Amino acid sequence: MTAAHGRSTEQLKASIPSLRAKDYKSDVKPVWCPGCGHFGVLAALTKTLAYLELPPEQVAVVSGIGCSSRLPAYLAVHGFHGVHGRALPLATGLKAARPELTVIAAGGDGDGFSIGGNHFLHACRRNQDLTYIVMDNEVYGMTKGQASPTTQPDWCRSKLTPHGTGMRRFQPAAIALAAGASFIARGFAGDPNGLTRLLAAAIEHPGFAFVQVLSPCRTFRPEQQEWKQLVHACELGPAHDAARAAELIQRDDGLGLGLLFEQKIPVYAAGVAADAADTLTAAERLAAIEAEHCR
Amino acid sequence: MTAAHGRSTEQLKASIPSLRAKDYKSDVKPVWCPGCGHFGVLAALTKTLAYLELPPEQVAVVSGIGCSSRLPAYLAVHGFHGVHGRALPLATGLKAARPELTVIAAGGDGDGFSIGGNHFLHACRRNQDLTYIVMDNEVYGMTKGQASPTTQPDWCRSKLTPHGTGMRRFQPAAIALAAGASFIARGFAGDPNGLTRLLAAAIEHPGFAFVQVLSPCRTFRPEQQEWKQLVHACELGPAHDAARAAELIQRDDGLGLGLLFEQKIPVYAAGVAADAADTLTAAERLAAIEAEHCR
Amino acid sequence: MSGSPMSGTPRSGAPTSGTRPDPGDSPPLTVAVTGAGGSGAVTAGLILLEAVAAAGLFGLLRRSAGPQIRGGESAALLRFGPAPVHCAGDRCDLLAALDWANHERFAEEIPLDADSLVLTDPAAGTPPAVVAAGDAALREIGFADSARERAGGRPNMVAVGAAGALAGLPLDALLDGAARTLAGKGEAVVAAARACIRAGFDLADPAERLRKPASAPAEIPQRWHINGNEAAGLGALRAGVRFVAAYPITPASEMLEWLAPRLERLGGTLLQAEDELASVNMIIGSAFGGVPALTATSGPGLSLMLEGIGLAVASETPIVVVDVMRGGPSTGIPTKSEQSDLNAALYGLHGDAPHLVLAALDIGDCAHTVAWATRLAWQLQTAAIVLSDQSLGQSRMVGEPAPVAEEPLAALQHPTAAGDAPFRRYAVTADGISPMSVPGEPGLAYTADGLEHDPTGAPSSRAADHADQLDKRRHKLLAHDYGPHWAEITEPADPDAVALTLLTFGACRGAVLEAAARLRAGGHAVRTVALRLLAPLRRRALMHALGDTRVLVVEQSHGAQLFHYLHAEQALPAHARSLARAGPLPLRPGEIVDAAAALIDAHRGGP
Amino acid sequence: MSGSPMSGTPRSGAPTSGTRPDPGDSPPLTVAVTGAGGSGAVTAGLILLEAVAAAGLFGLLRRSAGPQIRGGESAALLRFGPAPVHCAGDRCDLLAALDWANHERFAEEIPLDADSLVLTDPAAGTPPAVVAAGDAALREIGFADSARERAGGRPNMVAVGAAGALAGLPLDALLDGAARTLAGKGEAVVAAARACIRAGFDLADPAERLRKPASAPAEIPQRWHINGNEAAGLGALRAGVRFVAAYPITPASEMLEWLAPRLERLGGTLLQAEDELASVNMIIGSAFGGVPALTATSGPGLSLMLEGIGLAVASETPIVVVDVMRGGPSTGIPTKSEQSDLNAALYGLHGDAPHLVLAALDIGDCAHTVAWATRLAWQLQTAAIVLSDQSLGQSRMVGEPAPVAEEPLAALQHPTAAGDAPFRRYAVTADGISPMSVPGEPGLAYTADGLEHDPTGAPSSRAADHADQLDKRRHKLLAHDYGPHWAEITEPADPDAVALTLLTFGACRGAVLEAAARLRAGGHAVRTVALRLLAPLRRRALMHALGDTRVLVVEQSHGAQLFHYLHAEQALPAHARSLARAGPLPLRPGEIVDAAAALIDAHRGGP
Ligand SMILES: Cc1ncc(C[n+]2csc(CCOP(=O)(O)OP(=O)(O)O)c2C)c(N)n1
Ligand SMILES: Cc1ncc(C[n+]2csc(CCOP(=O)(O)OP(=O)(O)O)c2C)c(N)n1
Ligand code: SF4
Ligand code: SF4
Ligand SMILES: [Mg+2]
Ligand SMILES: [Mg+2]
Repeated sequence: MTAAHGRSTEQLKASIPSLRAKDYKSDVKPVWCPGCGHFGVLAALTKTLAYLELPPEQVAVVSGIGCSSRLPAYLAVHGFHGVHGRALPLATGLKAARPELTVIAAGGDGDGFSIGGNHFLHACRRNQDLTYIVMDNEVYGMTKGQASPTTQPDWCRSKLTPHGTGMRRFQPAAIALAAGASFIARGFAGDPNGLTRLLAAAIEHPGFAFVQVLSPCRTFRPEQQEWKQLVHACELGPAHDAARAAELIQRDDGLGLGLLFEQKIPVYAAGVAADAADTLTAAERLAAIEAEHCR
Repeated sequence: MTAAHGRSTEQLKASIPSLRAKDYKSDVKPVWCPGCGHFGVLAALTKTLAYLELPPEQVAVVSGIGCSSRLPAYLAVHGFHGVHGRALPLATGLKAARPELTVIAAGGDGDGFSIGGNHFLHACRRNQDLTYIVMDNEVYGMTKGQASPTTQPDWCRSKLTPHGTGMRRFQPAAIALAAGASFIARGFAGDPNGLTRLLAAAIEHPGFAFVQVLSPCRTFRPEQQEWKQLVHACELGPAHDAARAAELIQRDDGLGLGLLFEQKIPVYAAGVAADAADTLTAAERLAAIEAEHCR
Repeated sequence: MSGSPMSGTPRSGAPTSGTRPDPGDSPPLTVAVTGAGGSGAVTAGLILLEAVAAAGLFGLLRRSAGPQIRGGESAALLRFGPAPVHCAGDRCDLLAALDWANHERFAEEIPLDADSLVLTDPAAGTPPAVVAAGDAALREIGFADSARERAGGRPNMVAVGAAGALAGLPLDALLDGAARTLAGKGEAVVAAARACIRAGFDLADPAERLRKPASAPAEIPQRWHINGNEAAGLGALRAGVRFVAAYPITPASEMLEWLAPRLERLGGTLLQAEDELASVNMIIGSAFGGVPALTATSGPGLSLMLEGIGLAVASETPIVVVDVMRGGPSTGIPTKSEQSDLNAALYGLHGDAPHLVLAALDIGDCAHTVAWATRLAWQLQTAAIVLSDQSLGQSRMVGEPAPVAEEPLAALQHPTAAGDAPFRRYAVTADGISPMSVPGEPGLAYTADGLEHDPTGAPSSRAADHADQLDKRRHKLLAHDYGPHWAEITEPADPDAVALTLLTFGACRGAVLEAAARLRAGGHAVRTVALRLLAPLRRRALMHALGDTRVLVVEQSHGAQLFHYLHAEQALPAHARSLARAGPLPLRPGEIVDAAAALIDAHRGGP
Repeated sequence: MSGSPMSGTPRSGAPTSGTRPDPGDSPPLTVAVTGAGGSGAVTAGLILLEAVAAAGLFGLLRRSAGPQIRGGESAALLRFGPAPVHCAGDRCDLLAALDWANHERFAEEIPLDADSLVLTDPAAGTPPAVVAAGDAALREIGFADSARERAGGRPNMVAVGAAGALAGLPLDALLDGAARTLAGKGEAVVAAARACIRAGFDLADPAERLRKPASAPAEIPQRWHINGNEAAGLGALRAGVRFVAAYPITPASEMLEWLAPRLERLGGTLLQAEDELASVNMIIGSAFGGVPALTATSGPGLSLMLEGIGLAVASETPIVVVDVMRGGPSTGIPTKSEQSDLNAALYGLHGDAPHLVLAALDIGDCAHTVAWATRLAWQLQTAAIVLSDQSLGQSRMVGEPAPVAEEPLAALQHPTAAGDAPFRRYAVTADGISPMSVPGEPGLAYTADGLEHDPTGAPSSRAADHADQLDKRRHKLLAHDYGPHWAEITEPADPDAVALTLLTFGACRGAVLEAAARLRAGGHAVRTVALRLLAPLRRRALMHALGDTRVLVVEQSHGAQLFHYLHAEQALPAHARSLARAGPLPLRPGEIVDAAAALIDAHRGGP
């Protein structure tokens, strides 16, 4: 709306040669532990961006705080590494201000479901055209291994919860559905091709697309290396009826991969463009507003 | 644990004559508008407390901010009128510290589902033995009539959202279920007897009991006076299977009254009582902890 | 005072810190209308304010209500006169009580004395002890009876007529005021109201008039009819704000309600967020995208936003947060004014997080200060907190318009060349302002970060990077030339004779100006300094302005927050004194006069 | 220093503000061990610390790590000597580099000079330029080769032996340290480690020893092996805290991890909350229920808690919030120390919200200060914020135990009689402390409120109620007798000769004490004042302590927050000077000595 972002996507696409996945990577070296699942997400996302031929300057990836939330700095697109739990509001504000951008929010299960849980609910309801990737490792990696909302209630490897949390697990897909999300998928960091397909579908979905990515924490949840064996294609198939999806997702084992739910509903349009029939300039409109208070 | 609350409930019960509903009312005059639904909730709650013969000093009602959240001051039990959106954490801390008390959190749809949405999710998961009453009027009454999460997306009577929120409504029962609540009911402020029954069941339910009370805002949602005609007994009947309940609640019209879901699952016990076989005194235990660091 | 000197000559350009004359000599009059819920006291006040405007006068309308959410008793407190009115008076000249429901709740806000006149309707019961036992003269007028005689008549309109007559407002102006105020209610309502006003006007005893009837001037200069919340919104639009995310809260909500439809007309957006954590981060997102953004809140919301504001500071993302202050601490007194969020605004961010803090000096100045804050935030790539308060935000004035500043919204500091190296978004520069790109600009991608970072934005915990970025973020604020806007300064006739400076900020400036005028009239040469820019404090300029005068720091907080802040910055002489009082009652000019006079007396004969 | 004078005589009772002798004259030695992830540098440091203890010495072990989440390069920085060690030294005496992976990241933290000795393993590559180009003496020792010769041998254990030998630690102590540290790993590991330590010990050239081998004393007085986070937890338990709700955050998490199982043993509870908004409100709930409660966090979490802390202040509910500070602003530098949350802790609450702010003076003092804060919070029915920081929280000491204070947890101020009127929970009393009941007490129910209220707790927006409650909440803090704990004061041999006072708070006290000792040794009579109670500031006592000396205010923030705060309170003379530097590097005694000496020189010959 202000500033020098006036060029159209077409102009920009024409001006750049087709890019490869690595062109979406920055030179910053990830701080992640060797073997961390988040590497897989980074790889899948750069592939997705290349596949969709999105000009890097038209893409913004924003995040909170956590190992997973370090993602933006490793990409050669516009990025914002915000504060813990607030990736979605950042994304919402950016998208509302700059609807033409492809805006992706990313982070971890702690960031998104614990401290950020409220924004998750309301972003699902809002159905703004955003993609939200949660790299779920069922633990707080960055702070050295505490239970997250998706952790099993009897996992007692954290000294903070020596007997486990005793709390029911947070069911990301079920909550997203109940909150009104229009696209819900589950991917696996160890399945880059499948994940790339899901991410591409999520970005192309008009509306809020939530992708839960099972992304093992090598360091604090070594047992998650078994996910490789346990994940399976989703048996539900995308259920287009919310009530049916609700039932199926409730019975889901949490390891089924694929598109779990999709629905085409109106996308949230923040504000309403000024009346097209109204031919006033911006300055005239502002003057008219000023005049309301003058006499 | 400290202080002079050592008397047992039995002793206390014996020491007081049986109380009537009005004995649970304080002398503070409600600030509510004439005709506000919240009066009905206040009445039903005092009846419930009398019916359950709970000694007033064994009951604590805590709230956030909003018209509805003024409730505690109108009761003759222990109360805490906290800050906006934080009734549930207050309740959780109080109950964790004083498990023998009957702790009730109360507030509005804005308090509980907008700013307080995250605590709602996690309180449902935690299944601590609390009762949570949300007086849902689908509006922010206290701040003079803005849309709340439960407001219809096309309600455009607030100047803040002149075209409506454009957001899917927050479905309290569906979210509570997806989050793992073990007791979910819906009452109506205009049906004090039915509401009293539900509140009594909620308080007696071991675990987190969520009661959504349709409580019309006379001032900012005058059309809610029609609820009187529109509410109906819940057709679902309490579904004890979460998956089935999920489907039913998704199809629900939001005006069905009754117990929507109940499940007996282990109640959250904060901490674990010290080993019974361990006969150390508290001072000895502390000394042992001190000794860990001494050499 | 946003460039509108009381002389009445509209001045173009930005407000200056120059000299301003004393207000006119016909002192303003205070008229209060009170009544139970539904009695229409507030409508009566609005009509009277419109009548004041129609008569070519200036006015300020405050409101007060009891604890009921809706429909409880309320009071409209109008003060008006031939010169701009910027504060509540010391006393009430005329009270028209439609009834006496819970009137004692307003007793503190409506101080009556032997010169006060009270209109009471015998049909509405007898005045409460607090009124009856006082010295005020009581006059019975049958508002209800008179209204009943007219089809659709209402007692409050009779009261408008009677009070208007006694206050010296012309009948035509009152009728005009009713027509404007009630226009939306249909012709029949207007006609009935006008009939009642006429009747009330005739019921008033001309001998008891408190002012000679004013005759409306042939031509009335352009006036603003606005409250501080609307003015703040207007300032935001002027400065280019096109995205607002916010969560409702008293007394800031009206700013949002005013902005929502108007932003839309300008192609912008207002988004009602789920909470304040969301709203502040949403505006950071918008600003990162290059679209100026603002949020408005009050104390509790400000507390919740502090983490986000710190992120804006560290990531150098320009945002504007307007805090319409109310009584604190905690939920406090949501409907009443206080200036006690100053500390939180100045110091509330964890870590070393220099940022901008400004305060609007009056209702009209809300427009100027918010616009200036927005420009500064963008020029300096930082967070600006603008302090307003309930007394500005929810009071309505008829006054002089705030001029539109010449400066457009500052252009972003654009990188001169894209280069091939990674874009050095956080490069250290001479003025401390780093180049900033926005998404959409090829080759200039970077990751904004709240973690400490090197010049490219990559996280760094190196001491040198930390020092560089801390130095830079401080330096850019200190090195900026803020021009004359930092304060409004007024001088007495003989500036060299000044013995006392009244130093204040924000909304207390109105009462300070009036106190200064009275002190000057009493022969005391006093200076006033009202700070608009609180952080970074223009310490040198302030100390220069204070010279070697005695200083009385005037503010509305219990803890004397401004006084302590100025000491923290070593900007006050040791002999400076503090006049600090908490809300909810407005600080009145008389209190300031008394404190100032005592100080002058105490030091007569040398410091 | 929590009552443990460096003389070594264990003193019972609470710490006093009395005189303390200078530290012993054998200056402490700094030994660093560095290496890539998995090289075991930290384990080596822990073993050396245990050896220090076994030798009857005192030690302080700091750690540093690169940006990798896990498995990146890390450094163990041990300083030890015959007297308690309270801060990092100016330089490193001995560096044992297991390898040189990203060593340049530690260069600033491990200052080498011509007197430094560097042990390098030729098998691990050549030293980086930053080391090779310096003056430090390099000695090659084949850690890896030697380890390979022993079954299960590890190079870091060889380094322990060699470094220990050069640092003058007895072999027995080293072997004992390994046994203790590795006990959990099984006998084979211990045996292999001990073999390697012996080998390393023998590889070191006795001629190059930096200290004569210490001989372990026959009897070693009781020592604490503890870090500041653990000590804070212990203080909480001592004072009766039985409920903790918290959200993990670096560098506070270890306090929670320490507390969780131990609370349970005492019948208490730790609850991991969904966020900081929840945790602070949870502890308010617990305290309302009569159970002392605490939360711990760092800057970003403190920001989020401010609204809740304000609620505790307004509702007069006692809570304790420990802020383990890290580099700011925003997410800042989470793993490094800084004192820059002082402003937020003092001033961050909106409205006028007086509360307690304390700072722990060293690792052991974390126990004393947290316990004292808890008692004060309950005595005064308010919120206490305790400032610790990463340098205290995550550094491990072998030192003197903090004494257990005699005072038990203050009893609640109980109503004398229930009466029949509503319980006046917020009654105005002489000392400002209102009676407080807890649920379960018949007839004493009330509703705690963050809205302003009358003495019964019923919401009120009346000016008199607001003034009463504001006055009361301020008065109760100001009227309390805090005894001698408010600060630790040390005097030179001749207190009357003092020309300069080093004034500080919190963790900087260690470096200040050491600087003072050196200055005194150099013939400068300096006093030190380390503030433990920051708010309410004991202004009179402080000004008395400062006397008419020059003052240097020492702190670790970029903005000189303490310096400005003391000016805000008018507690500093105009000629006071500030030594303020941001993190992440620790403030070193040498810096303070330099600044102090410059100040003394500048003013030689009179102020
Ligand atoms: C307000 C705030 N609270 C707490 C923290 C500490 N913190 C940083 S990351 C994190 C959790 C990260 O977990 P998750 O989002 O699951 O990401 P992961 O590291 O597992 O990828 C926490 C609690 C913080 N930075 N800010
Ligand atoms: C942090 C904070 N933000 C905003 C507010 C303003 N506020 C007070 S009550 C309220 C909404 C109340 O709505 P609801 O909970 O639905 O209660 P109702 O009044 O409808 O019963 C809001 C936004 C506040 N007090 N604190
Ligand atoms: S701690 Fe876990 S989540 Fe974090 S980088 Fe390491 S493996 Fe990945
Ligand atoms: S505004 Fe609505 S919710 Fe509030 S008291 Fe009035 S009727 Fe009830
Ligand atoms: Mg995680
Ligand atoms: Mg509501």
